[in-house]
Amino acid sequence: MPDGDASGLTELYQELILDHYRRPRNQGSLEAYTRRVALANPTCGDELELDLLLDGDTIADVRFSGHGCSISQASASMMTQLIKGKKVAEARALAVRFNEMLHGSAEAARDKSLGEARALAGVAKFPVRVKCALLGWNALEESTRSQP
Amino acid sequence: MPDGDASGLTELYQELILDHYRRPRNQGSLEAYTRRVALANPTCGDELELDLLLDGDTIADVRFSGHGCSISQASASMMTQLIKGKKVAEARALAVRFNEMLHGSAEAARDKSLGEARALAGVAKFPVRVKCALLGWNALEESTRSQP
Amino acid sequence: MRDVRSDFPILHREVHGHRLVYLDSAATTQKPRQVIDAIVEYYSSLNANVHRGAYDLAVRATEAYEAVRAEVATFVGAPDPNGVIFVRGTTEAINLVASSLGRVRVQKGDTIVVTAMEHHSNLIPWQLLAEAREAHLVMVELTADWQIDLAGYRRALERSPKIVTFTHVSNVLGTINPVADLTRLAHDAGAVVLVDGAQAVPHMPVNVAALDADFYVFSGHKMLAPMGIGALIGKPALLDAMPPYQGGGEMIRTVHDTSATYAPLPHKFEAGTPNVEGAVGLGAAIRYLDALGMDEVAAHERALARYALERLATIDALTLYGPAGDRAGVVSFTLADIHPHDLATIVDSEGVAIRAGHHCAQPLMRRLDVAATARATFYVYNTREDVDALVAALEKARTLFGYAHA
Amino acid sequence: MRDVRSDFPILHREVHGHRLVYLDSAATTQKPRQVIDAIVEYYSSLNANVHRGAYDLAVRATEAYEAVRAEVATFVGAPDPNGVIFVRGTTEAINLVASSLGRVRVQKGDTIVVTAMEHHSNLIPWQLLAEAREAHLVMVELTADWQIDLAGYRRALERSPKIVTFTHVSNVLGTINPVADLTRLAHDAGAVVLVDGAQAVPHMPVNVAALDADFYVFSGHKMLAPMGIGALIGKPALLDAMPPYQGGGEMIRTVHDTSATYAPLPHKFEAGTPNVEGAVGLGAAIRYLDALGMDEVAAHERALARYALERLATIDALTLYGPAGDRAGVVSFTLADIHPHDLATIVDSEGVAIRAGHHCAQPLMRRLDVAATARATFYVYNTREDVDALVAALEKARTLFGYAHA
Ligand SMILES: Cc1ncc(COP(=O)(O)O)c(C=O)c1O
Ligand SMILES: Cc1ncc(COP(=O)(O)O)c(C=O)c1O
Repeated sequence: MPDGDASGLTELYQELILDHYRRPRNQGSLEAYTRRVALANPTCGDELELDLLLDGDTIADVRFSGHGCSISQASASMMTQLIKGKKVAEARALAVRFNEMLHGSAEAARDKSLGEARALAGVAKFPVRVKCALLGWNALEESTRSQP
Repeated sequence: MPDGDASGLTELYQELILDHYRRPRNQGSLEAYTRRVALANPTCGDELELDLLLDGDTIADVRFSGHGCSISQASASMMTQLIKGKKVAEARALAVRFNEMLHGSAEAARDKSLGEARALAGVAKFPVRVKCALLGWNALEESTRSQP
Repeated sequence: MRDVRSDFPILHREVHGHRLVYLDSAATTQKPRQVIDAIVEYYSSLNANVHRGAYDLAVRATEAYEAVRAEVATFVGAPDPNGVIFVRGTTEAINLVASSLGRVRVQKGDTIVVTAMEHHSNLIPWQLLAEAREAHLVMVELTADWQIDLAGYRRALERSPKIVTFTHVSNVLGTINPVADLTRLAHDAGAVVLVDGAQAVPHMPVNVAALDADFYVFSGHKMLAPMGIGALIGKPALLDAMPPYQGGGEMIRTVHDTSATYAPLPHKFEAGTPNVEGAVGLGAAIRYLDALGMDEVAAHERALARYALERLATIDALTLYGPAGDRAGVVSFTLADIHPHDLATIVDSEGVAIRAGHHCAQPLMRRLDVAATARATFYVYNTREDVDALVAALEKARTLFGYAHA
Repeated sequence: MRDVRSDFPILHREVHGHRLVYLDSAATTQKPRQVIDAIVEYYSSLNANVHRGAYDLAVRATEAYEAVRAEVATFVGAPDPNGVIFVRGTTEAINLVASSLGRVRVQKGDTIVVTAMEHHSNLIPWQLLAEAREAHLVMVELTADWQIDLAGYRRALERSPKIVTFTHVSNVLGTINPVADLTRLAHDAGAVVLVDGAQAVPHMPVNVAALDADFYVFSGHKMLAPMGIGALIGKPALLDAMPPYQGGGEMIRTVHDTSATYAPLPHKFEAGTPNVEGAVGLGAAIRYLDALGMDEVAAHERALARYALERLATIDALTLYGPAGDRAGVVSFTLADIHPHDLATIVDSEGVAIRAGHHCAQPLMRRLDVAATARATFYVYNTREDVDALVAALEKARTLFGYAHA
């Protein structure tokens, strides 16, 4: 049922995203964590818990759990890949960048530092799904707010 | 400013009604009463208190007090004239008759037993004022409900 | 039933280049021209504040408003229009009862009974009441066929609950509860009964007198009427004995500086300027539904639901939720590992509007053992073609998620 | 201000063979074509339930609804749209605060301060709260010029009230209260302040941030918008700390069987399906008023009020109520021994719609020493000709009641 993807659906549900949805990276919880934040998207019921293990100002380890749509799960999965081993400040800068991309910034969508998460640029065409893609990143934002 | 009374206003504010409004009959309260009922028309704020002195099943004396528009005051005044000395059952029958007149019954409007209160037949053309004309009669109804 | 689609302007709009296939009427319904026109006519010729004016417009607006009260009473078989309280919708009606009746009827240690298939609107107000009064909230479980478990219900009634409440029709499962029986049992146990009719009144003939529910509530926007209007139907004797809910204009008799006396029913529970437009629109909606005939409406929807269940059952890896037998026009499902939100996004690209999520029924979701379902719901303007469009769109979702075409 | 009468369809209807002279806008306003069209357009192209749908219509309906929240915030100078709660109207907004804030803030023996010029909607909720909490309700008296008595107000504040509330503009007297000053004094005394803006927001520029009121409330239907919508503007920090008011769909985060957690602002206080149509209509009304300019609106009304006061003062035995100086477009009066209801009936026969009664302000009526007044109120669509029609109709009333022509 090909439709030339005028709707953006094929981009939205591309291979890489479905792969992260079906085989999420860094899923689960950490036995030892420095920060744990649980967020929900009350309108759709998506839930996500993010565990961070900090070593000084470095994210030594990260895990997420919860449930939700392919976009929220894939996005969280990609995020964990991206931020593991980064400084908190760097990770937070990536969150800002990711946000810009989801709000339509073409420049952000070309920013290599977003790695695989750039696959989610197409979510910008689906305003109601933007919240989904941001759930994990919002959890990161919240869990590192008081952290320099 | 004569207008042929297509509006029914001249009938509504005829001499007799204004006379009862300005010189209400049986106004005041009874020192000794058998029944006392206070009613209000919450939408317009009219208030009326009716005192009945019963002698067996006869209305030996009646007074009303309160405040309100010309229609409610004149109607209450006319009612007291009409029911004084009557049996409770007769008075209640008049209330029913009066109600019919205010809901447009031409036959009731010709009923001599309503006496001067027939002057209020024109109120039927002003639905919002019907409540005003009924205030006193409703008080009568309520104060004699448990009375045979 | 006659084809009514031409009455609904919105159904002739396109969505993503497709005709709109609206399958979310359990959330809110679309409006026929007749209702939209009634609103326009109201504001163009009748608009005034009610109950307080001696002038022509105010009189006519008041008459129109009160006439709808009587129409509502007739439509749902309520014996006395004074027991019809206009509210914003089902949610407000339930909060009104929980707050006003709850305050006088429920004391510390008392029991309130709800079921596991309630909409949050018929759960949270009772949670809040139970918490405020230190009362117990007991949730009756469901059977394997997604009916209220009668044995569990009877056990709950043994606690002599002060209030028992349940939905007439489940907004997720389509289950139609035996309201009259449940009510009788609850009354025998000494309880006052509130029935959430949000998914019943729009879809089938309802006679509250026959059901004998003490309170029966529904929303106008789910039955072709404008948003912002609904009704609480209560037994006048109960309403009379209840303290006021909101205070303000219209609901008073005499106001002193630090105290007041209240107006008789129904005004005691209608503080402030009511939504007259909404009531007038609700009247137009009732007349529209009456003209179609509520028996026909119910038959139309159930036929569509049956057809949908049949067609959906042919889709590989599709799971249906709800009772096997008779059900209302509500069909919940999930499809393989495709999350319901993804499903909704994908079918939307084909013009098909379905709902995905917890449907404001999280306790039920846990019992279904899912976080969310997709849900298609049917109303007077839906057709078999709408079902076909849904099925085709679901096949597209399968393809996008890499499943072989069936 | 430009002549806007042609925008209002209802003003072109006849009443008893006369053109409609609508002088009851303080009760509710008429609606311009622009607002009526917005409603029609909403139901014809956008209608869906908000916040819960992943499909196109639901997304657009939600965006439209939330866009109006931001427009409301801008219109009244509220710094944060999350502090804008959509409600049915002023009455519901006040009940929400009295019930939710009241429950946590007011304890036995505490004081709540109101004034003698409040509408019942800003009095009864506080009476009910005071009764429930065994708190004291103190009513501040008015001066001979029908202003809030500042000495009395300060005395009341010495009791360290928990809540102080007053109207911005009196719906009977037209008095415009010095809200910023009153608020500052109340804050200094440690009180939380609610301002009833029902008669202010429609009629003059309002900036809640400058006024610094903690809560500010108003009704859409009094400012050209549909019925059934209004707003509570609250400081987010205060709203955040308050318990929920109504429970139900939309206002939750996670729902367990017997407990729940609640959504962040503003949704925590918007249980159930909101009146999206109403909000969309309110947006259209705000844009309409913005285009006229609120300064122009205010100037237009005050000029009309001045003209009306002048003309009415020439009528023999006519008594005017209200302050001598600056006032809003509200003119209350009585005429000789003609009861206000009789006046309203008589002028109605000339097409002139005025209100007669206690105007939901019985405590004030007692201070005016009348049971009722007649009241003419002005809005954007009124003209000097409307005032002239009122004066002529009042002369007719005099004649009917047997008074010599002036
Ligand atoms: C000053 C004032 N407060 C409150 C209200 C109540 O507003 P609503 O009836 O829209 O709730 C009104 C109008 O009726 C009013 O004039
Ligand atoms: C069964 C049920 N109860 C209550 C509600 C709440 O109705 P409303 O949002 O109109 O208040 C709904 C719909 O949302 C429902 O389906």
